Amino acid sequence: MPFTTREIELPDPVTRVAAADAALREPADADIGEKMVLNMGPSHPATHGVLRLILELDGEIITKATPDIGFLHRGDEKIAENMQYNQFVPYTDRLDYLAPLSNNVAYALAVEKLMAWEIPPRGKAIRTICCETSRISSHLMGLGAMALDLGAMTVFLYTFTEREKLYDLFELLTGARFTTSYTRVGGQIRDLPEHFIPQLKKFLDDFGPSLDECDKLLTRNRIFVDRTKDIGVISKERAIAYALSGPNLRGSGIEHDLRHKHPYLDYDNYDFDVVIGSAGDCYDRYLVRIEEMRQSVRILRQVIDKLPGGPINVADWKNMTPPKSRVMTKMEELIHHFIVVTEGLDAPPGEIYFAAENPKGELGFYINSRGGGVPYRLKIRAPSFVNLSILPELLPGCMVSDVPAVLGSLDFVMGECDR
Amino acid sequence: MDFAFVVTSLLKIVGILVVILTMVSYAVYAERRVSAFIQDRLGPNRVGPAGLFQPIADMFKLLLKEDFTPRSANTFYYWLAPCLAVMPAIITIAVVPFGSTLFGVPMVIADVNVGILFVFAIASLGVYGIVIGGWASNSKYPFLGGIRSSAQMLSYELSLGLAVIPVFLLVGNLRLTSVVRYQIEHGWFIAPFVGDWTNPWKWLLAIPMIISFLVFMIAIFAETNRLPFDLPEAEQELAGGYNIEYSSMKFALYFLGEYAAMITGSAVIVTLFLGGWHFPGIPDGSHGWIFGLINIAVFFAKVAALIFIFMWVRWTLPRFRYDQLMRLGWLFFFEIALVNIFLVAAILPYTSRL
Amino acid sequence: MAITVPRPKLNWRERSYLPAIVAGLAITFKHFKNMLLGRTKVTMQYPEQKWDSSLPDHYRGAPALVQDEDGRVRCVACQLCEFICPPRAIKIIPGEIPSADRFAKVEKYPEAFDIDMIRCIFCGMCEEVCPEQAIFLRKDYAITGFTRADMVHHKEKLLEIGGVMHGVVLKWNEKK
Amino acid sequence: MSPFLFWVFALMTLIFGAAVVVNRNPVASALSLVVSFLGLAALFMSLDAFFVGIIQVLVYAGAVMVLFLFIIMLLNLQAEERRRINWLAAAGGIGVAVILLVQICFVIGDFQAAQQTFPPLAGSTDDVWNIGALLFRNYNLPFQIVGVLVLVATVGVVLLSKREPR
Amino acid sequence: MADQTPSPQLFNVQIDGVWHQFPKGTRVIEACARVGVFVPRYCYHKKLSSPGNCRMCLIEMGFPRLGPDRKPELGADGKPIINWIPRPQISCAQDVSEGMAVRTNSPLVKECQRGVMEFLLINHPLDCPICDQAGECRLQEFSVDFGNSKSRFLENKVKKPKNVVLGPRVTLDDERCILCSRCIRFCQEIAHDDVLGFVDRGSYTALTAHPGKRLENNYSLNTVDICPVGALTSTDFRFKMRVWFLKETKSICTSCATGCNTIIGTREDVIYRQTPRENDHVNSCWMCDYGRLNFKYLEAENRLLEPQIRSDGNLIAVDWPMAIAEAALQLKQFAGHEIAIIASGRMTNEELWLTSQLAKSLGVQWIDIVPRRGPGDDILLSEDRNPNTNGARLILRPTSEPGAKLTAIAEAVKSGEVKALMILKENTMHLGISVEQLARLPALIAMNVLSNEATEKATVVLPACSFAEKRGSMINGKGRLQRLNRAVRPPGNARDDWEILRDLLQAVGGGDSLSSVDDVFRRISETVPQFAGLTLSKIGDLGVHILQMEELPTMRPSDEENIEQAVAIQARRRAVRSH
Repeated sequence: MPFTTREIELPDPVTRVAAADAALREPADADIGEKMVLNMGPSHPATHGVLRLILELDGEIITKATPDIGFLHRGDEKIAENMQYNQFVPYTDRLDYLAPLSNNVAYALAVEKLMAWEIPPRGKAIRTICCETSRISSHLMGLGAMALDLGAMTVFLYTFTEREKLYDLFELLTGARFTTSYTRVGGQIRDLPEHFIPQLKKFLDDFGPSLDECDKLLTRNRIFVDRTKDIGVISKERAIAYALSGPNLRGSGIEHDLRHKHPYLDYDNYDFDVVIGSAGDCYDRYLVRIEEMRQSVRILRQVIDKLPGGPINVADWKNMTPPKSRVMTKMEELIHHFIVVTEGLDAPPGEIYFAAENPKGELGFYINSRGGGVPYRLKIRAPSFVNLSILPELLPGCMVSDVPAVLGSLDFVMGECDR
Repeated sequence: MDFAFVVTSLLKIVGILVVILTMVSYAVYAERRVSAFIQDRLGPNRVGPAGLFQPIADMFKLLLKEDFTPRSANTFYYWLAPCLAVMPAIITIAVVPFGSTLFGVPMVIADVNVGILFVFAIASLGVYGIVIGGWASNSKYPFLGGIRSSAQMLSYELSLGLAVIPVFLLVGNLRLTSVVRYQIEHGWFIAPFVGDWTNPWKWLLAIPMIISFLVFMIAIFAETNRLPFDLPEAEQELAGGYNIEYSSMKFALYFLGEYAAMITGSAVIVTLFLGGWHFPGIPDGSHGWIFGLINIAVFFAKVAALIFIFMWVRWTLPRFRYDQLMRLGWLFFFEIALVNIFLVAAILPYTSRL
Repeated sequence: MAITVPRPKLNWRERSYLPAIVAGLAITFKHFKNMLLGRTKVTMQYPEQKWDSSLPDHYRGAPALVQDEDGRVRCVACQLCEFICPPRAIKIIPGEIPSADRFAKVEKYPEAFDIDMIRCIFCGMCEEVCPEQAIFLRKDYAITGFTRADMVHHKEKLLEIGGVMHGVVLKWNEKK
Repeated sequence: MSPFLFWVFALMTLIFGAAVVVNRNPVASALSLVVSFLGLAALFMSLDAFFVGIIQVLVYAGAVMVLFLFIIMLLNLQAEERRRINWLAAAGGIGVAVILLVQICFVIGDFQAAQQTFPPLAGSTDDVWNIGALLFRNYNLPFQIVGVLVLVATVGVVLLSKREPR
Repeated sequence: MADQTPSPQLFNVQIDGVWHQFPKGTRVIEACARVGVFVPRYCYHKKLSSPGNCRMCLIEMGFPRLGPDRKPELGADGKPIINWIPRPQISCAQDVSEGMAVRTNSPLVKECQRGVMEFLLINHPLDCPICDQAGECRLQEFSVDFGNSKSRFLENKVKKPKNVVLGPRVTLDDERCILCSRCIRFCQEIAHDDVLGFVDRGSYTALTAHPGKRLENNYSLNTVDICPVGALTSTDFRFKMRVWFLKETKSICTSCATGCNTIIGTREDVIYRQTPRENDHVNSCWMCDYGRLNFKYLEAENRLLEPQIRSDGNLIAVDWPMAIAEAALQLKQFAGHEIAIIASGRMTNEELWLTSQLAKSLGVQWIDIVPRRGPGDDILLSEDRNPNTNGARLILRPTSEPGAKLTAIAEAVKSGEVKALMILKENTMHLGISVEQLARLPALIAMNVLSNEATEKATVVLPACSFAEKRGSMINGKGRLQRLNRAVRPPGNARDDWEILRDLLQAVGGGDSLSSVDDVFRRISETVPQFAGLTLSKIGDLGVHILQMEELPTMRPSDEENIEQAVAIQARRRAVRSH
């Protein structure tokens, strides 16, 4: 295909904003008199943070939905351009703040791809544990929040209790429950603590029954089924067209999982199934999440069984801070520590994109490096942002009461969407 | 007018008001504790022993909060609505017999001959509080809540009315004291065969009576806006519905109204189906004032048990959708209640045989 | 391998709502009962009970300056932590140790060392980059204050939180 | 029933009845009507007609007016604009009303029964039972016919209001 | 390339496999630098002689293999075959020669660099956390770029004196010294004050001042600049701020007419240090201590922060519009001959131009600048301590030499002929106008950075900016137009001088459409012929020579000569030693 440049006419920002504003105000139909515009959010219990939906209602039926985002915009991508690669790790905690560990891992893997590093097997196994535990934690939250949105608050508390147990594990591993900041480019801040594996095993053993309890409260409950079945149906084609990812894509019956399609870490060594749905409605997305948790448990058990020994970090002493004991006593190490801290990584120029299968979907980092310790441009492909893009198509035709169900089943996090 | 009658009536009114208001505030506390226990939490346990002073703290908190009236609200109706929400719920209790007799005085404030109709009539006024509140707030979420509430209450009032007809077919009287007296003689309406074990017709009668009980109870759930029927305030959809724009004591009145409605609803259920103040083996107040007190205690114990069920259900189930709720009310409960009446009517002629 | 999740079809009994409601009520009642009998222990009664004993050694609580066994404030104001701190919460004013001081050979010390705990995100990078083992994140999580100024931990406060750290390398002792 | 309470409820009924007409805001009108109904119910009860009174509250105040409100709110009716009063028409209206009132006074003055005091009802009378007996014994056929008519009307309304499927 | 250089002789040199041409006399290390190959070095400094004692710049060197015919043998690819010298050579003390081949990244070179680095570090103290050089330390940089990352050294390090006070402004840490001798050579060759030297032998060699001498010449801080490690530190800058926090602003020194090019290191509106910036037309790589430390007054106690006007005998702080309006009102009360303006040679061209416009619109004849002189030296420090005397000459166009009218102005003030006096960035005490006389003036408008006797008696006080807080241009004593850049924001309500003057000008009814200092410069370039065709941004970092004056002072020997002399001396010494 010959490469041709196409001229795109972009109106200046002022005109664009004015046009968007006018489009918001413009009556969509002639019979606007019968319709009511309902502003849902940015602070509304069902919008999981600060999503704003401008709903046009005909009675209780939605005729038009316009999502309005950006209430949690922090300019993370711009911030990244002004700090070293490792300094940005705490900022990744705050993307999908329900799965900070897997954000850390995805970011570290992205920068490592730029550095052309491969971390040792034990490091990979630890990262797999991070990813899967945070997947369980995120799905527990998603599941609980969806139930909460449909009025079943108790399920939310039950999943929260389980999540707390995971947070104890995270605390043991990273020293923090929520903002883990666990990985660094080329490894992680510390090896698995002594009691971590037994505690993880204990969690995995206890987790099944608890999950079954939630399952029993909801899955075959007709009230719940009525609220979710055939609500918010996303067809395969639309799911692909809107570039959905994660459980929302698989709920529509598309077998796409980056852990399978482009195995990173050592996911190809573990045996697990990609869970897909068939109808693409809220119910399917709910079922997929429950089953994915079971698959994560399966992966975790395998990781525990196969856990290799050895180092956890890349052995590049020019780019990694040396161990503290040597920094305190040896000249070369002290110098390298100083230079690595003040100048950051010696990253090569170039650009990379790396995506990981995060609980919410494909979390991608595009890094454009001009060399040195600071990225020239860092773009985050946030799954929640992309997943939410289908809302204007998905919501019309639903009732107001279906909005929480649909939003709950999409399981998004505004921290990531607005970043 | 008889002076003694006035005095005893006043005493009863004051007494029941104190009890009901205390129960309401402790129902809020109980709700929080029960929900907490169901959810593996502890609930309020800091204010006073086991958190028992929490309602007082809540009251002070709500009293001291800023009482905010939105500028666009219709002020008069905005202020009126919370009062309308509380009043009917409390007035209803006037005709409910909450005990047998104490020192020869019947433990019912007004034993009118159309007792149950009175209950329905006053309860049906309860919807005004919500509808007016939703309308007067001049805001979209309360408005949606108000509309939902008016439709929902109307729909379930039908089932409510139809569900009690079997009771009155049996009793032949709308007076609530007669209902209780009938149950003392013939067994509670959820088990109307007591005392007449050998009559299979009466056993058969139990089936429609239990259906009646269930329909009535579910309708009361709907009437009191309790989950799974709490659509007018649906936290996750309407973010609180009709009471969004209310704060401070006005919000507290709504809260009070909801719990008062729940208590009077339970009291009516107890009276209609669970034998009122009667408990097998405990004689009534004519055998001594101590038994009169015990009768009252039994009544409130039953009410408390029902309230627990209210809470238990609330913290277990998800919420219906608006159209599902309406369909359920009109296509399911309405029909069932109707069929149930015919069923009872068909069985009734045979019960007195044998 | 992909598995498609089965979508349960509700039978007529389940369509009458009752089984799920009854099962649900049973589950919630079980929890209620277990809480009532004190079998479930989830909540921690915070000020009386504390999680402290369960905190891992590397818990990332309040950042603090430590002294060593000799009583020397280990910080030499190299300002690496100030440099790396992602939210820019640390502010150091370095100074020279007067020659009469016991530790004059170390030459440099932090005249002022402020951590703005409103900005601090407890990421632990200061501890990670400190080349003197002087700043540690301690198991101190109850950080309160009435004003913004209260929430700035000055050197004295940081040293108070930090206390004495044993087992660190005493490299300055080799100095003349 | 003391005459005092009679006057209170009678005035309440009348004043709020007038308020229904005078009020510009449809919701206020509807609510005035509810209060008027309540006064009327109280008057019924003062005549020991508990059933009718209660039914007045239950059906009219509790159900019909809620429906009215529902409709008013759904249609989002705003307060009526103040119009210029057509004095001629107003005067005519008042004239007709006065003539009617005078007429009623004459008729009642001539009606013998109205001049006697009613004997008190027997305390044991159960008006529910009375009404039931009357309806189902004396007027059973008209009652059934009315029932069927109402049913037909309901079905008709449902049919008429059913929208064409889009 | 070749035709640009007048040098007739070009040598072909192969660097890392690529052939280049360099003029005769180019040092190998410079030749490598010119083609973008950096060779690490410690002792070598391009403005100093090359002792070749650090061994960091080791390279592999070779020459073409000569056949029997004394012609280079050609390999299969048609290129000469190189005979590599088996031992590595230092590249700093070697000039290029015909056919020379250099390898800077061969395994041998890398091994040598690693080895040298390791040796340099074995006795180096673990001082990075307290060392001011960290962040701009060659030792750190080369250790990471060329050295090992793991230490093999287990023994105890040699202890040497620390915190040695070499002079009033320089502190030495002998442990950190890597004995490169740059400082010693600087003192000998540039500052002509031979005070430093090495004592002891082997591992115990230490830098010290000669007995009874101190490093106290006016150029001592240059040794700190050229010290590749943290051995020599500025007592003033010591422990103040880490260099990686400093924002570097290119500017010029305004302490004398030389106008040395500088870098101002600031952090969050505080100046921490000034270092020289290389400009071979002005100051080479050096700068005097006097100018370098002359920035402390910016944070002085008596800094003027708020515009003030006199009301009921007291100065009260007001906002800017009010102060400007008051000043304009006072000026407009008097005729042009009743007003005198004392401007300053420390003002930028733009400010001077605005002052001249102000004088023109008020009809002022009494206008002059205050000359300021001090002892100069034959290295950098000029006798004229006003940085912009030449600018004042060009822009104010005084009929006589600057300062000639001052006595007359003073007399006029005393006699009461002058009723309104504007003092811009100067103190009148030097002119013989007493405080009492100032106090008697009905209008005294003082614009300054710090408060002084004049501002205390002023009727309007206008707080202005110092050299580091503003942008503008100046012409140095040799006629080079150079640019000041803003490094910090002015404190309080102090305002850019040109804005104050512009507002004042507009308030008395002149001056329009001047929205930036660039606009002012554009006006100057339209009116003053020497500025024609220039804009403020066109001046560039190194300045433009606009006056027909000799640039380098004749008294000063050029660096090249100096170096050649030093090289000759060293060669003689070596010759003596080798005997």
